[in-house]
Amino acid sequence: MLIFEQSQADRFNKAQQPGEAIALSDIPSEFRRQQRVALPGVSELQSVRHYTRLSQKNFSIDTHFYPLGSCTMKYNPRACNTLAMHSNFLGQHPLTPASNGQGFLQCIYELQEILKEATGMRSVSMQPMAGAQGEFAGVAMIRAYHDARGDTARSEILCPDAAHGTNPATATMCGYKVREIPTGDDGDVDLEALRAVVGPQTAGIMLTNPSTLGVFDRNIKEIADLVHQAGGLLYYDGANLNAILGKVKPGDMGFDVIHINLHKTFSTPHGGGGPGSGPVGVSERLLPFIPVPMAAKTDDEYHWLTEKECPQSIGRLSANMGNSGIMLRAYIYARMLGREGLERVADYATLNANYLMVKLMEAGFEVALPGRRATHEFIVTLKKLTRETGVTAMDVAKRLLDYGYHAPTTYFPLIVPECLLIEPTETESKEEIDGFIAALCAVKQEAYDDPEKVKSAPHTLPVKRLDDVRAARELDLRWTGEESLIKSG
Amino acid sequence: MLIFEQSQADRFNKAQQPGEAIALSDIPSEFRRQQRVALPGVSELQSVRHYTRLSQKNFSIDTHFYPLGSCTMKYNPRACNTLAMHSNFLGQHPLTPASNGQGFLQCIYELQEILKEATGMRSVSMQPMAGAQGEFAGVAMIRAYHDARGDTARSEILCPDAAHGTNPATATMCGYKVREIPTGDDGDVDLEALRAVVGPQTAGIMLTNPSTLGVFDRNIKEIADLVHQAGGLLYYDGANLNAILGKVKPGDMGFDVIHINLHKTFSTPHGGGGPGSGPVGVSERLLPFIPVPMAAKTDDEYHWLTEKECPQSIGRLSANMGNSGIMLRAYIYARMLGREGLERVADYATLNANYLMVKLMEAGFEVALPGRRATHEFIVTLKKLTRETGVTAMDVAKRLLDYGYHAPTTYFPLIVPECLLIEPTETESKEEIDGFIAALCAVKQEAYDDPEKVKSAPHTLPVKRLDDVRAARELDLRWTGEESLIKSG
Amino acid sequence: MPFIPHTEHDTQQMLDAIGAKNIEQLFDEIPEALRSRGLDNIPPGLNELEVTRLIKQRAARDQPLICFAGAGAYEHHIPAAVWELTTRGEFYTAYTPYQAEASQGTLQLLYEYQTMMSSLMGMDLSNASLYDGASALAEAVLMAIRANRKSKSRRVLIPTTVHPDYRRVVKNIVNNQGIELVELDYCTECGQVMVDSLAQYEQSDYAALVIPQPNFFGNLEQVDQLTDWAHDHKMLVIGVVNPMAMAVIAPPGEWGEQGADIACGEGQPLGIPLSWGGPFYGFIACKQKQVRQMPGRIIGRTVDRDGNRGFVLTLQAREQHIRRSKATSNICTNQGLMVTASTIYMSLMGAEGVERTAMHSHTNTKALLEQLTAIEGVKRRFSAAYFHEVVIQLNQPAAPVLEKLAKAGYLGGFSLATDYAELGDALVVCVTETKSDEEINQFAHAFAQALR
Amino acid sequence: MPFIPHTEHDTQQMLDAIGAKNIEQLFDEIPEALRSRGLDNIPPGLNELEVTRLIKQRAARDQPLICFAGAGAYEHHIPAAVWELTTRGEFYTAYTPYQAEASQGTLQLLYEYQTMMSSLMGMDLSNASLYDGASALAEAVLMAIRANRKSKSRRVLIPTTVHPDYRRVVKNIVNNQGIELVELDYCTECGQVMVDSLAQYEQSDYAALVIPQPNFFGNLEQVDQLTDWAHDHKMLVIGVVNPMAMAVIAPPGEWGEQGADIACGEGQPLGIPLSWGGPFYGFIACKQKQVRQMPGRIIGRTVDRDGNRGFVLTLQAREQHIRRSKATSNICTNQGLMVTASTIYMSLMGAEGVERTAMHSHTNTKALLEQLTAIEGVKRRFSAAYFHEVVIQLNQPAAPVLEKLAKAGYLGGFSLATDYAELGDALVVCVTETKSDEEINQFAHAFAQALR
Ligand SMILES: Cc1ncc(COP(=O)(O)O)c(C=O)c1O
Ligand SMILES: Cc1ncc(COP(=O)(O)O)c(C=O)c1O
Repeated sequence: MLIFEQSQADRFNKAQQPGEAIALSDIPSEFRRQQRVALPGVSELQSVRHYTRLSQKNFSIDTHFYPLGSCTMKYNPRACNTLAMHSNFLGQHPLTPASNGQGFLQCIYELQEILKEATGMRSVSMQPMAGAQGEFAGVAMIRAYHDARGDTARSEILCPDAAHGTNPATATMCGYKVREIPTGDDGDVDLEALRAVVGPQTAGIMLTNPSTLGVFDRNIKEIADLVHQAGGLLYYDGANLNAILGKVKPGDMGFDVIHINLHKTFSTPHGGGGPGSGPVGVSERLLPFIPVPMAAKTDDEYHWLTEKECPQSIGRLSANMGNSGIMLRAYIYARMLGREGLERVADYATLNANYLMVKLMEAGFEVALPGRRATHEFIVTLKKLTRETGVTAMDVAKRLLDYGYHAPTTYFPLIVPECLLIEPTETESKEEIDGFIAALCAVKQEAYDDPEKVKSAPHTLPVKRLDDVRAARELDLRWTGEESLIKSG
Repeated sequence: MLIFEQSQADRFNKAQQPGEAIALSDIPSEFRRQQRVALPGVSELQSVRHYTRLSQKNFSIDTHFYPLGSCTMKYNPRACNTLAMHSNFLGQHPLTPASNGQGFLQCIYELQEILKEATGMRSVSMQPMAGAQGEFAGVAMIRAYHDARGDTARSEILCPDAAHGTNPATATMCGYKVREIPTGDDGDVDLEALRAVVGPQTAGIMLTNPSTLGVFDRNIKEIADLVHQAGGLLYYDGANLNAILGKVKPGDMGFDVIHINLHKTFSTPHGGGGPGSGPVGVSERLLPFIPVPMAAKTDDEYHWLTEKECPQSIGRLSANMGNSGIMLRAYIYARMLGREGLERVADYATLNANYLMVKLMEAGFEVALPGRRATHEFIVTLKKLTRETGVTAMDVAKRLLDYGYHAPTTYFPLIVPECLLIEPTETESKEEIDGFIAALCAVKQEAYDDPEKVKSAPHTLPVKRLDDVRAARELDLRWTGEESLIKSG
Repeated sequence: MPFIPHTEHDTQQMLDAIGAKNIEQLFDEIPEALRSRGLDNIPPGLNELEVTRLIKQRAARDQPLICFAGAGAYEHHIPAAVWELTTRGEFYTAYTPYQAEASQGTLQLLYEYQTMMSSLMGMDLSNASLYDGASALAEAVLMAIRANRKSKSRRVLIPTTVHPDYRRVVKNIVNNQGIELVELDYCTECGQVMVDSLAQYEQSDYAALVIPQPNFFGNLEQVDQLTDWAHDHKMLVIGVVNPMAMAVIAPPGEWGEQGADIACGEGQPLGIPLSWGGPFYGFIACKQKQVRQMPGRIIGRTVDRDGNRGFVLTLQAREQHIRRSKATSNICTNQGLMVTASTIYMSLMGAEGVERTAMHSHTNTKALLEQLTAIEGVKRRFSAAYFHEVVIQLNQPAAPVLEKLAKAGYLGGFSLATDYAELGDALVVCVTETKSDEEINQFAHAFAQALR
Repeated sequence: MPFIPHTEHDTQQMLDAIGAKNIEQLFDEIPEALRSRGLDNIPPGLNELEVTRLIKQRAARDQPLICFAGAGAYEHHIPAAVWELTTRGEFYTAYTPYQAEASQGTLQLLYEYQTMMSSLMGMDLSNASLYDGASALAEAVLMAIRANRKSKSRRVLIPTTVHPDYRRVVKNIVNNQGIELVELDYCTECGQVMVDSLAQYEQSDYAALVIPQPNFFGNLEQVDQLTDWAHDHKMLVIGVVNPMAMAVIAPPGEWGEQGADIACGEGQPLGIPLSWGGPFYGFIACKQKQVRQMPGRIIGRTVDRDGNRGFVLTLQAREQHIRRSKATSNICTNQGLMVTASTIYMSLMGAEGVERTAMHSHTNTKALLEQLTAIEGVKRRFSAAYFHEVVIQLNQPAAPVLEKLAKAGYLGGFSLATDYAELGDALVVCVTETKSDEEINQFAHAFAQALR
C-alpha cells in the first residue's frame, strides 16, 4: 500500500504541529498557494509502520551479501554514522564562522591529508558531492588548465570503451567531444588505437585503473607518457581505489587529477543511491584550479579557503562545503583503519576477488579475462549459458535474489556480453563467498534442468519479475489516486 | 543460523578490542578462568547482519497491528526513545550526587506528580521495575501495614479467578495464602462469594478494574467497603489504567495501593519482554511504607529520599532507582499528551474496543460478556467454532499471523474457554481495525471450509507451527554445537 | 584488522585455492616501478573506543550557535522518527535500486517522494533527487536549454536576487558548455525584480528565465507577471524555490497563466539537518512534456508477472549508464538517503504540518523584525512582501555586529556587504518555528547590545 | 490528539456502529459517584518540538561527571552498533514472544543469550533475564531454598562483602517469606571472607551460602575453599558476580570441586549504559538439575511441522501465567531489551574483546592505585588480590573529598563510611578501559588537590 492510500484528508499528526495556525495577513493573496499540497494525512504510527515495513523490502549490506561490481558494497561501520550524527555537527549552519567549528574543520583538513597520502596527489578538495561531480570538477580543471595556457584547440576527451557511463557523460557536460578507445583482448587499453587518436586536439584521457574490467592496466606508464607527450592530461576515475590502497598511487602513475568515491573506498553509506562524496585530488599543475571551499590550517587554526584566496579556482559546485556529513563518516573510518588497516583493505579485497574468481572457474564458469589476475572485482560472462539454455545474465541475477544474494552488476561493462561484474569486498567472509559460489552453481544447474524457473525468477521476493518495458511505455511517475484521501474539504 | 554457527575460533572484531593484551600478573592463577568463554568469533558485519535479519523475524508494533489483550500495545513515540537516550542521561552513574542530576530528578519528580494525579493516590514511588514488582511492593506494604499495627493474623490475599497470574504469584512471594474469588456471570466479582471468604484472616484483595475480562466492575464500591470493613486493604492492579485515565481514579474507588505499568498506559516500549516499570501509588495509610528511593523537592532543589528519611519504608527492591530510562520515556510521553491528551486515551481506547466488539458480534462471533460494554478490551470465545470444526483459539491465533496481524492474547483469562482477549488500543486507526475484522472473519470461514489449513497455520512465517511439547520434553536451552567454532586452540 | 573477517586459516586456504604464495603475489601485474611506499602519513588505527573519544572531543569544541540565519539553509524541527527510520540498515546500506525486486522499499519510497514533491511544486512530475539546490538549478538551466525548442539561444536570464552561491555554481557548471548567464537587476527599494525593467531584454533571444521564490532577501517576487512575460517571449521559466515556503506560497506550477516549466531548489528544509551544509539534496520537477529531458533517476510504477504493482527505475535511456555521452546529465549517485528522510518527514508532518511550520516561521520572523526595527539604528531594508526571512539595514557595518553576536552565542544572520555592496550595511535574518518567543526576545536584546 | 488517528468522521461512524450517542456513553457502567474530576494537575500537552526543547534543557543541566566509581555499575565502551540494532522497532516494540512463530527474532536472540551467559558463568543454563543484579540475588536465594533438598532451613549465609544495597534488596524481598539472612564477617585486613572463620556456622543448618566475586571491595574471595566448605555442609552455593570479570576470573561453574550451584548478578557491564542505574538486567544461571526451580522466562529449541529448527518459550509450567500461586516467581515482564543489547554486545566483542576489556580495566585500576597511593595520606586498604576495583584509605573523611572532586568534574568513588564504618575513611574506586592514561593522571592530580 502506498502511504497515500492510508491517508485521510482530515487526519493529522498533532505531535508534529507547531503552535496554533497563524494567519498570513501580511502576505497578499496573489502570492498564496491555491491548492493545498497533497501530502498524506496519516498518524505517526501509520507512518512509522509503513516505512519500517518498506525498509524490510530492501536488500542491503546490513542484510545481504551485495557483490555489486564497481560499487564496493563493504561494511559501513555503525560508529561512523553514530559519531558523525553528533548533535554538535548536525546543528551547524553552513554560515557558522570557522572559529566555531574548529573540531569539524580539523576533521575535514585531516581527511584531505589522508586522501593526499592515499592517492599521492598534491592537494585534495572535498567539494564534489559524488563521483560524477568529482569527474566534472576534474575535467573542468583540465579545461581551465588548457584555457589558462591559451591552448584552446583541445576539444576531445578520450575514454576507453569499457569506461563507466559517467566518464563520457561528464566529458559532454564539460563541453568536450568524447572519443572511445577500444580495449585489447588482454583487457588493457589498446595502445595502438590510442596512438592513432591522441593528438593536439586531445584535452585529456579518463581512465579507471584497475579498469572497469577488473584488471590493472599494465601499460599505464606508456599511456600516461603518450597522452602527456601530446599535451593532454590524465584523469583517474578513483572508483576502484579500494583495490590499490597503499599498493600504488595514482599520483605515482602520472595522473594529473583523480576523484575518489568516499562512498566506496571509504565506506560511507550508499543510502539507496547516495549521498556520496567525490573529492578530487590534483597534481602540481592543476593546483591553481582546484575547487573551493577547502579546509586549510594556519598555525593550528583551521579556516576555509574560498574563491577569494584561490582566484583561478574552478570555484564551487555546491552552495556549501559539499556533503560534509559524508566526509565526517569517511574521516572516522580512515582513522579507525589507520595506515595498516587501509593497506590491508586492498590485500583482502583482492584476495576475496581472486578466490571467488578461481573457484567459479573451477566450477565451470567462464571469466572475461582468464589469463589475468582479478583486482577487487572480475567479470564472468554467461554467453555460453545463454546460448545453450536461453537463460540470460539478467535471469541469473534475478534468481540469485531467491538464494538470498544481491546480484552482481549486470551488463556492465557494455563490451562483455551477458556479463556479471562481481566485487565481493574485503569485509565479507570466506563462508559468505563460498555460499555465494554454491548459489551461482545451483542457478547454473537450474538453467539446464529447469530454465523456466530461472527465467521467471525471482519467486520469493515481495514482487515477482517486474515489467520494465511497461514502466517506460506507460509512464506512471506519481500517484494520482483518489485525491479525496489527501485533499481537505 | 545461530551466531555461533557463523563463528570461527580465531576471528575477532578488532574495532572493539581495547588496547594490547595486558598480563594479569598480580592475580594468582587460582583465581583465573580456566576455560575460555564461548562467545562467537564473528566480524562486525556478521554480527550486524545477523541481528538485523533476526529482528526482521519479529512482529512488533512498528510493523504489525498487535492487539494483545492486557498488554496495551500502543504506539511508542520515537521521540521518547531519542530524548531519553540523550548522552547526558545515559552517562550518569547511579552514585552521581543529586546536585549533578537536577534535570533528571526534576523529570522523575514531576512524573511522580503526574502519576499521583492520574491515579488519585497520595504518593507514588518509581522503584519497582515492572508490574509484578509493583505488585510485590504493594502487597509487601500491606503486610508492613498490618505488622506495624500488630495485626499479624492476616494470612490471606483474595484474588478473583480471572486475575492475572502475577497476582496470586505475588501474594505467594509475599508469604500469603491465596484465596480465589469466582466471577459472576455478568463479569463482575461474585459479591456473595466474596462475603463468604472475607474475614479477619484477610490481609487484602488484589483487583483489576477494568477487570481482566474487559469490563468495569460496577460493584467496586461494595467490594471496597466489604474488604475494608473486614480490616483488609485493597490492591489495584493498574495494568488496565489505559481504559480509565481521567474517567475514574483508583484512589477515588477506595484503593489503598496501586501499581501502574508504564510500559502499557504510558507507552514505554515492551522491548520483546521488558524492561517495564511498575510504580506504586499509595493511600494515606500506606504512605509510611512506600519503597525508596523516591524523588523529592525542597525549595526548587530535587533530591532523593532514602531509607534514612523513610525509616518505615519497605525499602528498595532494586540496587538503584529502578528502571530510570523507562521513567524518562514515560515522562516525555505524559508531557507530550498532557492533560487533554491523556484523557482522550481512555476515550479512544474504549471507542476502538467497543467498535471492534460490536462489529465482531455482527459478524457472528460470540463475546464472553455480550451484555456489557467493552472497556479497552474484550473477550471473544471460540468454543462454538472449536466444537463445530475442531479449530481452536490457538489455531485461529496462528492463522491470523498469516494475515499479517499479531494474535490477541489467547487462553487468558483462564476461566473463559477458547478465548481471545482483544485490545486494539487508541493508536490504531479504524482502517486497521476493519482489516483485522476482515481477517478474523476470513479465518472463521476457513475453519469451516478448510479446517486443516487453519490447524496447520502459520504458513507464511519464518517457521511453521512450532512443537512446544517437544521443547519442554527434550530440553535444549543452549547451543552445544561444534565447540571448535568458538574455542581457541 | 577492523572489519576484515579473515582468519589466518581462511587466508591460507584461499591462497591455496588461488595457487598464490601470499597476498603480495596477487598484485604482480602492477609494474614494480609503480609500487608505492605505503601510507606512512596516515596515522595508525584507532579502535572504536578511541575514535569515539577523539570525535567527541572534536564535537565538544563546536557547540552550535543559536541560529537566526537562513540564506539557503533552514533550521526546522525534525521529528525523531525521521532519522531513526532513515538510518535503518536496509535504507542506509542499500544502493541505487538496480535490482528492482530486491529494492521495493527504496523504490516505493522514491515514488512516494516524487508524488509529494511534484504536488508541493504544483508540477506534473519530479525526479528522485539531485545533489543540492545550487547544482539542481544548474541542471535546470541545462535542461531548459535542451528543452526549449522555440529558442536556439544558449543564454539564460537570472536575477541577482538568486542566492549568490547558486549563481556561482550555475556559472561554474554551465560555462563549460558555453552557456551564458545574463544577470537581471532588482529594485533596490522594493528588493524584487521589476517587470517593467525587462523591456530591454525583449529584443534578444533567451532560452529561459530563472525566478527565485522567495528570493535571497526573503522577498516575494512577482512570479505571475514574470512568468507570463517570459512565456510571451518564448523563454522557459525555471522556478528556484524554498519547498517549505511552497506549503503556503504559490508554487511554480501555479505561476502566471501556464505555470513555470521547471521547478527546482534545495530540499534541506524538509527534514534534513543543517550539518555544515551537507548532505542536503536538490529537487527538480517539471511538466509532463519535458520528462525526457529530466536529469537523474526517475521511478515508475509498473506490474510484476502476476500483475501486482511494483516500482522500477525508468526512462533509463536518458541516463549516463545507457546513453553515455548523450545522457541528460552525468549524475549517477544522487542523494537517496536525504530524500528518504524528506519523504518520511513529509508523511509525518502532513499538509497541515508543513503549512503550520511555514506560517509559524514567518510569524516568528515578523515578531523579530518588529523587535529589531524598534532598536535605534535598525530599519527594514525593502518594501516588498517577504516570507520568513528579511533584510534589515544597520547604521554600522554588519560584520563586527555579527562577530559580537557570535561571541554572545548567536548566528545573527548573513551580511550582504560582499555580495550586494550596493545595499550598504545590510543583513538578512531568518527565524523558524524552532525559536520560542523568549529566544526571540533574548536575541533582539543581544542584537541591541551588539549595536552599541 | 497526539498519536490518535481518528478523524471526526471515523469517530462518528464507529459510534454509529456501536449505537452510542457519544464516547462518554461508553463509560456508562462506571458508577456516577466515582467519576473523576479530570487530570487538571497534569500540564497541557507539548508537541515534539516543545518537548524536545524541554528535555534538552533538562539534560543540559546534567553534564555527567568523569567516572571513577564502580560499586555495582561500570562504565564500559559500548559499540555503536549495539543500540542502533537494539532500538530497531522490531526489537523495541515487540513484547514477550508468546506467539513464537511471529517472534523468532527475539526468541533466537534469547537462546543465543542463554548460551553466552551460561558459558560466561561456566554453568549449564541461564534464564532470559531478571530485573537487576540485586533482585536476581533475591531470586537466587529463594531458588536455593526451594532447591536444597538436603536442608529444611530457611536461613542463608551472606557475607557483608556483598554489595550493601543487594543485601538490603534481598532482605526486603525474602523476609516476607520468613527467610533469614545471616551475615558473615570479613577480615578487615585482607578484605575477604576467611574460610577458617566459618567453623562457628558448621553446627547449624543453612540452605545456602552466597559468595560475591569480586566482592564489593573489588577483592577476590577464596571461592574454591568457600564453595567446598559450603558443599561439605550441605549448603548450595550462590555466586554473585560481575559478568565482565568472569571473562578472565574463574566463573562460578569452576569454583571448588563441583562448582557453584547458582550464579547470578548484574548484567549491566555487558553493553548497558549507566543511565542513572537503570534499566539494567539481572542474570541467573544454574546447573541442569535445578532447571525446574528457575524463575523467569526460558527459551528452548524445538522444531516446526517441517522439522526445521525454531525457538519457543518453554518450561512455562514454572511460571505465573500457568502455575499462578505455585509459580517459581511472580516475574512476568523482565528486561528483554537489555538482554538484546547484551547479546549483540557480546557478539561484537567476542571472547577476546571481553577478556581485553576486563584486563584493560584492571590494568588501568592498577595504574590509578599506584598513583593514588603515591599521594601522602592515601594507602591501599586491603591485602587481598583485587580486580578492577579497589579500596583506598584516606587520612581524612571521604565525603568532603568526593565533594571537592565533584566540583572538579569527577565522580571519585564510593565512600564506605556509612556501610562499613569499621573501615574508617575508606573509598572504593574503579577504572575501566574507557579511561586514557592522561585521564587517569589528571584524576590522580585532582585527587591530590582535593586532599590538601
Ligand atoms: C567506475 C565508476 N566511475 C564513476 C562512478 C560514479 O560515481 P558516483 O555514482 O558517485 O557519481 C562510479 C560509480 O557509480 C563508478 O563505478
Ligand atoms: C493485568 C496484569 N497484571 C499484571 C501484569 C504484570 O506486569 P508486568 O508484566 O510488568 O510484571 C500484567 C502484564 O503483564 C497484566 O496484564
